[in-house]
Amino acid sequence: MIWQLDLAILTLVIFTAIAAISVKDLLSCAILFGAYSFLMCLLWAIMAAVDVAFTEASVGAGVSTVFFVAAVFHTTRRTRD
Amino acid sequence: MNEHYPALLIISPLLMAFLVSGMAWIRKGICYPLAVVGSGLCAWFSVRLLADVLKNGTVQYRLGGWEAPWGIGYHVDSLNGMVLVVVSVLAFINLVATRRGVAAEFPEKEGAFYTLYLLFIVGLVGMVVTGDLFNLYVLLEVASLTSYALIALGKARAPLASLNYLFMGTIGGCFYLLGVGYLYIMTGSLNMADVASLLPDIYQSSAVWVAFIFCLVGVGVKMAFFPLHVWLPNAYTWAPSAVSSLIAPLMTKVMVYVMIRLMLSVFSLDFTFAVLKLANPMVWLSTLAIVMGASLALAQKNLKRMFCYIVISEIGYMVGGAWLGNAAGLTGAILHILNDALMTITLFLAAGNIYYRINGLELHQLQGLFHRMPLTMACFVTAGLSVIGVPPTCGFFSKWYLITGALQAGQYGFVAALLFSSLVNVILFFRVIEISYYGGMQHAHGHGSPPEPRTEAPATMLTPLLIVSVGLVTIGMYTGTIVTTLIDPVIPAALLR
Amino acid sequence: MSDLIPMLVAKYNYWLYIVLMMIGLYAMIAKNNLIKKLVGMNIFQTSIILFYVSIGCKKGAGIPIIQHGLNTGHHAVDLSQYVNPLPHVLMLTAIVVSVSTFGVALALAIKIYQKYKTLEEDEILARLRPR
Amino acid sequence: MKAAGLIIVLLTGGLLLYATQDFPPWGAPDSPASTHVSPRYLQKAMEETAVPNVVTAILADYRGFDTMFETTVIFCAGIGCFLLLRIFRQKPEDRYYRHIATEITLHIKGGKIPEKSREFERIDTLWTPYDLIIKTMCRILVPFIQLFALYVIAHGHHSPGGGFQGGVILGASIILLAISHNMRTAIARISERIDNLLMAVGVFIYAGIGAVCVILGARFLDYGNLSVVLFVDKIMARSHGIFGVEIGVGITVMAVMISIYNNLASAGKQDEGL
Repeated sequence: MIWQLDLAILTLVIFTAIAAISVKDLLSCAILFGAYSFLMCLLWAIMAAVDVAFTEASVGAGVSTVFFVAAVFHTTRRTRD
Repeated sequence: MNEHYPALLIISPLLMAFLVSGMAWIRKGICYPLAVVGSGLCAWFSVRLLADVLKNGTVQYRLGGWEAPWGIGYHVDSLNGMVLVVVSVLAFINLVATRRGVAAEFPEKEGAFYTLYLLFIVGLVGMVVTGDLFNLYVLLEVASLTSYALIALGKARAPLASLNYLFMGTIGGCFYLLGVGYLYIMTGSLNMADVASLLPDIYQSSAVWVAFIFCLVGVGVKMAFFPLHVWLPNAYTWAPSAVSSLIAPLMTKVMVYVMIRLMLSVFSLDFTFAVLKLANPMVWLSTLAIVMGASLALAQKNLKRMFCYIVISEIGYMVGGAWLGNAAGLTGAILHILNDALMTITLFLAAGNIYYRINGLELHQLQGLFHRMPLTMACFVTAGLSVIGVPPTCGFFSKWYLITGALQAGQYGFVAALLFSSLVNVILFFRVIEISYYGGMQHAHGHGSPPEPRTEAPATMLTPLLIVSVGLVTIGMYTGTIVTTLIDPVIPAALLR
Repeated sequence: MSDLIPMLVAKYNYWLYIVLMMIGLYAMIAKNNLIKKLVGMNIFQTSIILFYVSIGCKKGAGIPIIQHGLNTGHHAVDLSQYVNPLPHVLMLTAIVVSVSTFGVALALAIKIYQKYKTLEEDEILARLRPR
Repeated sequence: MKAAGLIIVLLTGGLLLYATQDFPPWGAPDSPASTHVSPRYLQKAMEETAVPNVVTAILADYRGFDTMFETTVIFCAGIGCFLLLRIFRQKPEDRYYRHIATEITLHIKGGKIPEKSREFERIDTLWTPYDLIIKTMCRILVPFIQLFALYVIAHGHHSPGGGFQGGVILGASIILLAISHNMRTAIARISERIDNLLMAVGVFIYAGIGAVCVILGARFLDYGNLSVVLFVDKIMARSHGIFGVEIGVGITVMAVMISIYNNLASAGKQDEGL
């Protein structure tokens, strides 16, 4: 494990998490959420949890984001917080 | 065949659920019979399993043939067996009783509805028999996910109530998972018996008691224990009547069972009472739960909503009883799981029948109901007497055990709360009875109109209701047998002293 | 203080998961928008998955796929070479549970929006009050 | 609410932080988690199940019961979304058609064109013209994605992956078709009826394999006894049993992903998607 890489990903994970819950547009939120999932998946791949990382990449970053966008498409992008 | 009962218990409703779901797209008419078969088989196998347990003692079943800490094992003793029978039999009765309501409410999605119904039973039954901490989480999610979807089928505010339940339920599930994670990191095992044997060496570790707190909070959210109950009234009020009479009696009681199981079999009594010293705060919290549940029930104008708050105060009875820390209290709590499940299903089935006829459950709409639906109201009164705790009905006996336990433990606040809630229940039920018995008469006199015709609920809805309300009295009469054969064997020796 | 820093370094994964969990839980409780709450819920769940995966970690160990081949044959497995696979299995299940919950919750959100034309909790409650 | 949220969050976080002090250090090879139960999996999985990927072996065999319910959970989600959103009877609404040769758009209010014609194609309300590149690229990509998905399912014994991941990718390929063309094209490939049947068939295969084991006299999900019907030794029977189960999981997950997407993206009408 390369600790610099690890640290960079850890920081980014926290940043995307905070960004995802504080951005004022749900579509951006969906994309940030996808990015968060993907970073998480990288983190798990680093920790040698390949199966979990694979699942998260296909589910969290892939299908979940699509569902999210689909739901936003049928509701609204607007959010006050 | 005998040895496979624990597995068949799960497989039969599970396979039937998938069949129902497939058949919904091929032949719709066959869905309901298949669901009845699945649920009926589940009830039959659980009764047989209980008989087996009573004859031969604890039953173990290793799934996949792997021995315990590596594979997943079932562990069925008489406590599981009793809860199992309650869950599967009541679910079956409810399935029969609510047939008409379902057919009228969701004609096109009957298949999907019964699929979720069966999967909900699978989730609850699995939670009761499993001996693995993580398996319990997965089954908890099966039961929760199905209940979110079923509750959201109701009218008006149901989707919002269901989404709130989903948020709270997920927090509860995640807290439980966190607790299991903390146990896993400290012991390296997920099997309940194995964890229990590893824990005594590390009782002093802060991680273990944090694990316990998190499991307790998680389970507490799911069973709507007082400060965490906010999701329950809305969810159960707005759910369709077929669903609320399924979920309200079973879900919360199974969660109480899970709490007792965690207290007895995972963290032993030594830990829960001697090391943690949580008993006093928990009993006080449940005292608060009982008082608040009862007082909030007084403020309700909707029959179903009133029942929801009664459920919340009954949860307080069971949690408080379990935490009293003596044999009588624990016996009362376990007995009350059985009794409360029966009382709640009777109340909600009666409410379902009333709703089927008069299409509303606001208290002022109930006028003259005794003349229109005498049998339904008779069952309602029986259930009410049992909730109040009048002797021949079963509610009296569990309350008796609880009060005895509380007196032995010196928890006079809890005794006072029990008496207070009984008093409030008297007011609640007599108010309903007054409205529905006398309300109509005055109305009829005032206008000189002829009395309304008798519109009793159809026989398929009425018979199950009559069966459960007869059950209320029968269980009450056989309380002694139930306590000595089913409950006494599971009370730990440390409590009997 | 001197023993705090080694402790921080030795367990930073656990600390990080707690921070993420707090972010998620805060969003679930304090946010007003239903979809935002859902995102918080997902962050909460992934943080727990991170915790479990961290439990399974061993320093210097590789992925839990046993090296095998024609000429290696069956020999004793060197445990320090492979990470603990059990948490991975548990977390596969947890991921599936989280995506299922997410799907159902989005379906509920669409239903709520169809009814109230908004996803803000306070606006929905304000709409319900007059009745 | 915000203050209350903050207090609760800080309380929970503090409690969790407090408990970390008793944890074994991160990545310690002698922690209880790595020494109590899991060594047996690593040491024995290969000889007991002939599956080198220990995660797959535990997932589908040692803790196969969990995985069955994991599949059931996702099945519940599919059925739940269907039950909540699907609308069968709907009012005739405005439809848009496009004349293929001249690219003229027809707007028919409250109805549809009388019969199916080769000259007109139905388009979505929010249709954007000329997406030829996207359409062609996605059409070329879809078979490769599906091939990869099948590889992931079939090769789950030896490499990361398995029924669940493969199923998601398989579902994603159909979702890609629905996004790049339109939902009706995807539904024409896998109709709603087939999709719902597949959903049930997948989990049925899983639970059915377990039930066959019971019929053969073993415990539920004890694949070893399948050797009688598969004509292989007990260890290979376990390996094949795991494979059968993975196929079941793959089918269900694929069907559920498609079903959830179709219901969410069309708000239950299964007509016009994203």
